[in-house]
Amino acid sequence: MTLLSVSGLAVARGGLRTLENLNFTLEPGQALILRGPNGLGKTTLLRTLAGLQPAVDGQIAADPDSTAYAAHADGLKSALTVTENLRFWAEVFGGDGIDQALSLMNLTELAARPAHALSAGQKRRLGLARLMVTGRAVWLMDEPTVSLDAASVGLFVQMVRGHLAAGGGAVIATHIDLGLAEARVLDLTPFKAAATRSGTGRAAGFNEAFG
Amino acid sequence: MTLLSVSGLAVARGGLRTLENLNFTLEPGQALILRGPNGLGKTTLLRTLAGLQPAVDGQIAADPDSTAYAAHADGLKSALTVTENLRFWAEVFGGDGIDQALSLMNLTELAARPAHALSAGQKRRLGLARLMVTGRAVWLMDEPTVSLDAASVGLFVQMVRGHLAAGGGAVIATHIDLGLAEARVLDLTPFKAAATRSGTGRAAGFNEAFG
Amino acid sequence: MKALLIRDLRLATRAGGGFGLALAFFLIVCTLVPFGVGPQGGTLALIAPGILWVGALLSCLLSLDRIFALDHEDGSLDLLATAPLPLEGVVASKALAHWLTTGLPLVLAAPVFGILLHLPGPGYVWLVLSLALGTPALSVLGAFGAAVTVGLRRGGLLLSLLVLPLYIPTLIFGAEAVRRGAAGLDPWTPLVFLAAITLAVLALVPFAAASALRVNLR
Amino acid sequence: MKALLIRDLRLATRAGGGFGLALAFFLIVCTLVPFGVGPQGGTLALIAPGILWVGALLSCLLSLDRIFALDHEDGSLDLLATAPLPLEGVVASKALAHWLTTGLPLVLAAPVFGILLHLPGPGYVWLVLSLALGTPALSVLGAFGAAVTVGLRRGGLLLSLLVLPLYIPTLIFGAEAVRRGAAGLDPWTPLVFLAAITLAVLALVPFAAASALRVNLR
Amino acid sequence: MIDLGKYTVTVLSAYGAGILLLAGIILQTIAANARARRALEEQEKRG
Amino acid sequence: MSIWEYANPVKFMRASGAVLPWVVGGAAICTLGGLIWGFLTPDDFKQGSTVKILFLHVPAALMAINCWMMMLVASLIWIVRRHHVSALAAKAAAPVGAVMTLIALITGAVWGQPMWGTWWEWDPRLTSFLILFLFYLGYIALWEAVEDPDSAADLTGVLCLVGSVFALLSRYAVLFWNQGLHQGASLSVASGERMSATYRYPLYLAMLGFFLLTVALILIRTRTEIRRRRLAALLARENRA
Ligand code: HEM
Ligand SMILES: Nc1ncnc2c1ncn2[C@@H]1O[C@H](COP(=O)(O)OP(=O)(O)OP(=O)(O)O)[C@@H](O)[C@H]1O
Ligand SMILES: Nc1ncnc2c1ncn2[C@@H]1O[C@H](COP(=O)(O)OP(=O)(O)OP(=O)(O)O)[C@@H](O)[C@H]1O
Ligand SMILES: [Mg+2]
Ligand SMILES: [Mg+2]
Repeated sequence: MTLLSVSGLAVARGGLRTLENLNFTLEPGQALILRGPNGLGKTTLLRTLAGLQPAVDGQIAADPDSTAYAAHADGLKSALTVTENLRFWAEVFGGDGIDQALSLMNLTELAARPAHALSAGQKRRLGLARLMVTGRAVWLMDEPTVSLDAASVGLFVQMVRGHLAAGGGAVIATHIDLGLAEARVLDLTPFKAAATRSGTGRAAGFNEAFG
Repeated sequence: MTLLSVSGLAVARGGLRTLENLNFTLEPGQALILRGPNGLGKTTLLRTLAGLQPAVDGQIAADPDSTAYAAHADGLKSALTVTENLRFWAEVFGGDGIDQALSLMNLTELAARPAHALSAGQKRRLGLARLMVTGRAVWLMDEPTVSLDAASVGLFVQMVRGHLAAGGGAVIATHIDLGLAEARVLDLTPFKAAATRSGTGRAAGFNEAFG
Repeated sequence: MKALLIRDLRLATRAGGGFGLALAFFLIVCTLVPFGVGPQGGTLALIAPGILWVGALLSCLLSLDRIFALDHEDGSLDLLATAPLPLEGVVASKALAHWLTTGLPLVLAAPVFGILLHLPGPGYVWLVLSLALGTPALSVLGAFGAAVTVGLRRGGLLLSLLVLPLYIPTLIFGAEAVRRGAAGLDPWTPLVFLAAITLAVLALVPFAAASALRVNLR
Repeated sequence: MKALLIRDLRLATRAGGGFGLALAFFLIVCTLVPFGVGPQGGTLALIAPGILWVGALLSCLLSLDRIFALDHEDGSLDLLATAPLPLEGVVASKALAHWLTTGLPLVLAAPVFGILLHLPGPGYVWLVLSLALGTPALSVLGAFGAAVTVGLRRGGLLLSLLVLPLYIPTLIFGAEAVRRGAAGLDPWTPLVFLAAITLAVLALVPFAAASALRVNLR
Repeated sequence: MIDLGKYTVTVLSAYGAGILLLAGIILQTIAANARARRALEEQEKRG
Repeated sequence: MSIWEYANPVKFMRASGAVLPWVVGGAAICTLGGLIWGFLTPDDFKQGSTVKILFLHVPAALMAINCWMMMLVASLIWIVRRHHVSALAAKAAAPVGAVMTLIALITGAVWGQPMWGTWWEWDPRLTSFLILFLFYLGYIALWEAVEDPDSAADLTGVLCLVGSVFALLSRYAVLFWNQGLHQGASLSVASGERMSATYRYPLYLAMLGFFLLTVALILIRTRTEIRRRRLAALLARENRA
């Protein structure tokens, strides 16, 4: 059973196509690492996969209730404590395993700390722990290791491995080397939207800006 | 002439000491890389050096008008274009060299784009280009390479080298390997504020929480 | 949805959450008006129903941008949109949280402010009743405005501009009911209209708000 | 400092910058009040000076949180604090930008709103004059309030709560001047007080605001 | 010139304001259109 | 060929370019003709020369409402069929409608001064016009504030729908409000039937003129918007490195 399968996908940002002709699938237990220079459209692709914006072209075949998205912003409420933040997302997604998520991301000691009193890396760890309590199969992660120190990156890799072992999948956009050797790497550079007549991008809508 | 010299410095965040007994100096042409696990107090230290918060103990000897700080947030106005953003900071700091900064950080093509239409990495490049137009000698940078791809990290290193060659100095908190071989690395872990009786931090003020 | 409601209520009562500030603003408007208008009891009594309603409306307005903007800034809104909750439910639960932390306190405290403005005796019942009937509509319409402006950088004033015209029917019937009640006339006709508007708003506007939210998350 | 002023004005006039929205809010307050109070010209004329001043004050208030909060959120405020500008200068230039984009349009447009509220004929001159004298104080006091609340998550309502009491003297003298002018009495005494308050505020409050800002940046 | 009687100011100011507003929107429309057309032509010429 | 073909921007530009000169010419002739003819009409026995304001006031008031109707229809078309041109037409109509509303308000206010002895009266009709003006302002401000053009079209479309319902609601609320306490300053001076031919024919001409003028303005503004969109698309293409 394929978790996610993409065919002929084109995505757009700000009215212009950024990536096109994307084809890939994600099987249970697989991780896919998206690479590509700044501004290529990784964030755009992940948002499209998460269902936050429509695809311009092509198909995304996935159970709409199977993806969990971790954006740049962690979606933490700074007035709530670490536990309260996690519990909220667990309840919304109907998942559980808060304690396990806390201990896996080494947050147990900070459990009662309000989120505004966390350092940048601690916040990020909490944002990643959120994925575990969603109970979703496909994790879509946009530069998850930003601000993490080496030890925390290790925790993160361990967490992803656990998820894969349990039959989940992960799509990770990142610029650094995670040390997740078994992951498939997809370099997005060849899929950059082709130029039409003059410029390099193609309009995505409004009759393709009149041809 | 020493750019920055720190002796017996202790810094605090949220009323608790995070680092103490710090001693180091920064000479012209030197770069200092701060390392340490998440939550150790790197951000706190940089903010203190920038003069945004007072030192709890010890001295910082530096010309107050010699430092430029680059925080996590880039201080960009999303409604203004790339050039307008840079020009503003150049005028405020009385520096110049906007065009040079743009071309060094590979932003020339994006010069007329409003900042909200930049990707994460492009924003960060603009935030770093800002340092160049301040004309300040000491650059204090908090995880400057977040979201940057490998090529952009190269640009950044080149920019720092140029600054050092011109007699400037740089203090960089980072978790990744920048490839700035000549930089001195300061691991902050040994300077973690010692635990007093029970907790892990020592209160910083109000008679040290009654001793 | 319950989790969302509970979280929003909890956030509102935490430090910096803004619970009670609507009330404080209401108090301030009711105090400022006598300073501006002059202290004559007669004039004040005449305008009290209107000022009380306008004050309630403005204080409701001032907290509207909290409904979605905070969640948008810290990214929770994106995450909520991918969560297994219908967006209409999100809107409804956020509007309810807004009403519980803003409208309800206003309803309960309004008689006190009525005294400040020399509201005539028979008006108090109708003041409370009309506010209780009308403020839910204010919260839901406000949620609609907040949904429309959520992506915009600091849409605060724009939000007011969009929402205030929508508040006019509610204001007219609400203030009219109090005025009639205070004058000893029959306040039921405007009250019935008020209730009808509120019901219609509660039934329909969340869908418009959810669709606006969907657009803004794109 | 000039650079800062120009940037703020430019930001205000860009899309989403909120220029003109204060005016729109003023218009809306002046329209809502008759809906609440009732359409009788006599009553309206009686309360017009007060309502006009309260309306100007509220619309000024609504845009206060833009003064520093936006800069704080995106980190520019930290950077400005380390820039070679005195923080007092930052405060002054931001207050000036706020006045130019909010207070000044209100002053110029106030007569039109006076018509809506049936302000009696002789009052118009004094309305414009008193607003011109009073609104700079509103902007500076607002900047102070914004500086005090800048670190707080969405301090909007708290800001109103802090600032409104500070506005009361200005409001009293301003509205009194218009009321006297409209009634054909001598408006100079309150006007002089108003001017004195504004001068004192302009001279002293920027320092208080700068020190509050310093604390909040820590 | 026609005699407008005691309402001269009223009628003239109404016509004045109305025509001024009309002229304003007309001129703004034409100017914006010309600006957009010129900019577009320039852009298309550049390729 | 269905009418929806004209929702294609290229076709629209061609078609609108062809009819525009005629519309503009007609608008110029009829508006100027109507206004001048109206200005030359004899004084009314009751209102004196102020009756001349009629020829500015009534056509503007009608167009103010018509523009909103047109925006409503265009928004619906956009929401249902997603034709960009209709969204842009709605955007183009808003400032025209707002100016028409403003003209009706100002001429009415100036007229009211001698007739009712007050610049402004909270009469139901005047009040609903003021509310309409507020809706126009909000609508325009929202178009200005949203950057992504398609999102802006969607959001303003929803606003237009909700706003229309509430504009209607307000109209009834206002009627209720001002008859409840106050003998509304009902001064519908000369209703259509009682109006003599002396005034009727120039009024008709002026109304036709204003209608054509509105159509011309909306067409031109829609063309402007289309060009802007195309320019933005071209620029974005060029900028995308
Ligand atoms: C600010 C003030 C005013 C506004 C917003 C306003 C609005 C309107 C509107 C919307 C109409 C068109 C209604 C229709 O044709 O069904 C209209 C028509 C008319 N108005 Fe006004 N009006 C104002 C003031 C006045 C004043 C002061 C007078 C004269 C004393 C006046 C006299 C008329 C007449 C004679 C008509 C056309 C006949 C009719 O439809 O009844 N209006 N006005
Ligand atoms: N509102 C906008 N209008 C026009 N272009 C935009 C807009 N927002 C983003 N872009 C452009 O879209 C492209 C894709 O952006 P995206 O954020 O997806 O890149 P990314 O691959 O995530 O880059 P990064 O590694 O820097 O995060 C970028 O070139 C960016 O400049
Ligand atoms: N408001 C606060 N109250 C109490 N403790 C706080 C507060 N803010 C931060 N802290 C704590 O202060 C410590 C230092 O934080 P700081 O942000 O300086 O860490 P850092 O070294 O920059 O970490 P990172 O690499 O994760 O960015 C952290 O342990 C953090 O949890
Ligand atoms: Mg990205
Ligand atoms: Mg840090």
